[in-house]
Amino acid sequence: MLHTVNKSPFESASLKVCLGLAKPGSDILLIEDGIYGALAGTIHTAMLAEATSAISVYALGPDLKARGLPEDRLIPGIKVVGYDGFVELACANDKVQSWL
Amino acid sequence: MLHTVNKSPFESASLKVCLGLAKPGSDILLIEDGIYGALAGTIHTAMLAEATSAISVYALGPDLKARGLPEDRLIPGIKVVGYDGFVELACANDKVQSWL
Amino acid sequence: MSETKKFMYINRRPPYGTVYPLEGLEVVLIGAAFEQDVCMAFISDGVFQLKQGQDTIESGMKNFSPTYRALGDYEVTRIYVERESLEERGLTEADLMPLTWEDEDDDWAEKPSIQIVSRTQLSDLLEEQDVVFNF
Amino acid sequence: MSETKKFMYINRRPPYGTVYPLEGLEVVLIGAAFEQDVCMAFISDGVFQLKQGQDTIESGMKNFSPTYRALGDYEVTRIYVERESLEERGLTEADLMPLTWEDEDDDWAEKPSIQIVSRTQLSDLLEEQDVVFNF
Amino acid sequence: MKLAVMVNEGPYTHQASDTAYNFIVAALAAGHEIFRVFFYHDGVNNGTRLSTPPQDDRHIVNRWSELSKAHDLDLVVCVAAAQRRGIVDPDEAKRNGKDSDNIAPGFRISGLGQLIEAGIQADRLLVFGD
Amino acid sequence: MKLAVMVNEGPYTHQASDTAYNFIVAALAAGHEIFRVFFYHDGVNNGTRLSTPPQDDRHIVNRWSELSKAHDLDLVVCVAAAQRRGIVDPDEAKRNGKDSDNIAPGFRISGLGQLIEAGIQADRLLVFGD
Repeated sequence: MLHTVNKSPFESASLKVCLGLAKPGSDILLIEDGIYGALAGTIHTAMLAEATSAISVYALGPDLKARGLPEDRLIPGIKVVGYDGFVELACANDKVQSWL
Repeated sequence: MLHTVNKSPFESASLKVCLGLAKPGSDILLIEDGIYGALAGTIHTAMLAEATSAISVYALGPDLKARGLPEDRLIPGIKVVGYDGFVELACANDKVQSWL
Repeated sequence: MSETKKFMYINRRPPYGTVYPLEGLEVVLIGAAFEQDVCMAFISDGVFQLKQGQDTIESGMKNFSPTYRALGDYEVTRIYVERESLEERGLTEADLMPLTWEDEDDDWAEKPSIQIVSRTQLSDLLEEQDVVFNF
Repeated sequence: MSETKKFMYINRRPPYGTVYPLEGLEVVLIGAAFEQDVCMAFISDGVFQLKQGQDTIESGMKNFSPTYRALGDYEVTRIYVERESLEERGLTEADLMPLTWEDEDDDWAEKPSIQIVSRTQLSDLLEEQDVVFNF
Repeated sequence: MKLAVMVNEGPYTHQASDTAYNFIVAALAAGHEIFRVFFYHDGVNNGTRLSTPPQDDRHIVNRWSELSKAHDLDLVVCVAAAQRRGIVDPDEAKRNGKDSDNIAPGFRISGLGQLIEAGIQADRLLVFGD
Repeated sequence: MKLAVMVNEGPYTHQASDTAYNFIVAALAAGHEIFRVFFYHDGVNNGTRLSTPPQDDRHIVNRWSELSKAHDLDLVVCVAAAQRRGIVDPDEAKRNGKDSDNIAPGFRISGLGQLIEAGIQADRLLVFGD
């Protein structure tokens, strides 16, 4: 299943709650302010970096660009997709859960 | 000065940010979902309990009642006030900062 | 609409600070008429929605907590509450409103709707669903 | 309105996810006409508002980041950024847009508006204010 | 595939409405069917024709109306959520004794059953909110 | 004392509008002056007369209108925020080519200068939001 997270981990517990319930093999897509969770070198990096071994993590490119974050600032292994990739992820998974 | 916090510490960083910037001698009033920060026996209790030695902490009674939380569930030392007490705190302090 | 799907309504927010819990309940009640396989999950601050003794008179808001007691009549009989969320908040099952339903197949015996489940169990339940709503 | 008060505009949210930063800037620009003693503070995720290289074309939103560069022309010359908030987010001052103002009393020399301050310094500055806005 | 979308926040204040729009445009471009877009909570505020954003910004309401026209999109505003927030069509105005309405072209007001039906009929339900 | 209040969220969705109202009622009861209530961001949505909440719930918009009438409260809706969100008075409707307006009794639309002025003139500014 696909989980989306749209909140900054510095402000909201959404990403943490998502990681607590997402099963190995799940996909997580970070969108809107959720893309800050993808940043390397922050106090919250470890939480997501550990999860990337069992879970595929994606970040929405247009939201990264809006916020001035180039791909080389992200945790290694996180894949960047566009809105077309978002649609593909939604279709490839059997359902979508939005952690708002 | 009076600081108000209206977010649950389980979901938002507001209370933590407030405590990081509030000086000894300040007043903090927990309102709306912020009153969950006043609960004893939670994973976030220690953060506020430590602060009560230098800061006066208040919780808005009508918001506690709406959420079914009696006073005996609160961290010792936290005072419960009504909307009239909120007005008094706002006037007694030189300014009010709302941590939204 | 002959198909039957598994619907889960996830409640993750505390009551009154926002309207999401109240408007979420309205979806559940309307949804009951569609005879799908429905359950509710209360996690994170959502567990506070089920806290006993809510009294909104002084705050002037609408006390919608009695609606949870009506869920059994709408055949919403499986209400999962995450144990870890309760513990992190210093709550126990005794803090929650007792919610029940009447089992037609067991001489209308009154049975508890609330099931306290672990995070792992909830994760399994989530995986089984067809459609997930969040409020 | 002959009185002069100390105004601080605190920015605590990241850009684009919500409209608060954009509408907050509109308050600062209008407020500049009132000739009060004004400063801005960027803390928590608010520091992301000043990140260089914002490009909203693909998301279709309005890129309002150039407005920060105009603050100097509106005589908003003191922009405090909390060091701890930058560090927690893996950012350095080099990640921020360079914001400047021209000092009339120093032959219009261009001077930096951004001052990186510690949490303790910011706490002191907050205490000095008369009116505090949050966006 | 048949996709349904739920939008839970109003225009401008949160990015939810923008993301939902961009997602739908991409889904249509990929050949998918949008079964319905359901506006709930503050999402109902996407459906007011009285919005006039600054000229240098996107016009979120008009963008929905135009997308609806171009792709025959079913844009449904929840009646209960709309009543609380003051989004009304001519019928609702009459029923509630209001002297005017404000619904934008392409939107219709209907009940929560339309959301449940979308959940049942669509292959995927996507929720955008705060 | 002279108090000013800023309301940044719409009715029902967030408790901010309720808390602001209860605070103001208590302040008036204690003999304080309310210099102005300024509605910004989604707070402008408090000012629509098209709202019809369920009969067993409080009517937030009417409550503001009645409080304004009883205490001569100055309820100011920010024009820029209101334009984005579709809150218009007859003048704004004419200026922006809209066929109707929706402002509730007791509210007036004005500029952000009214907020700054409130900050300068009042002894305390209280902000209620999300």
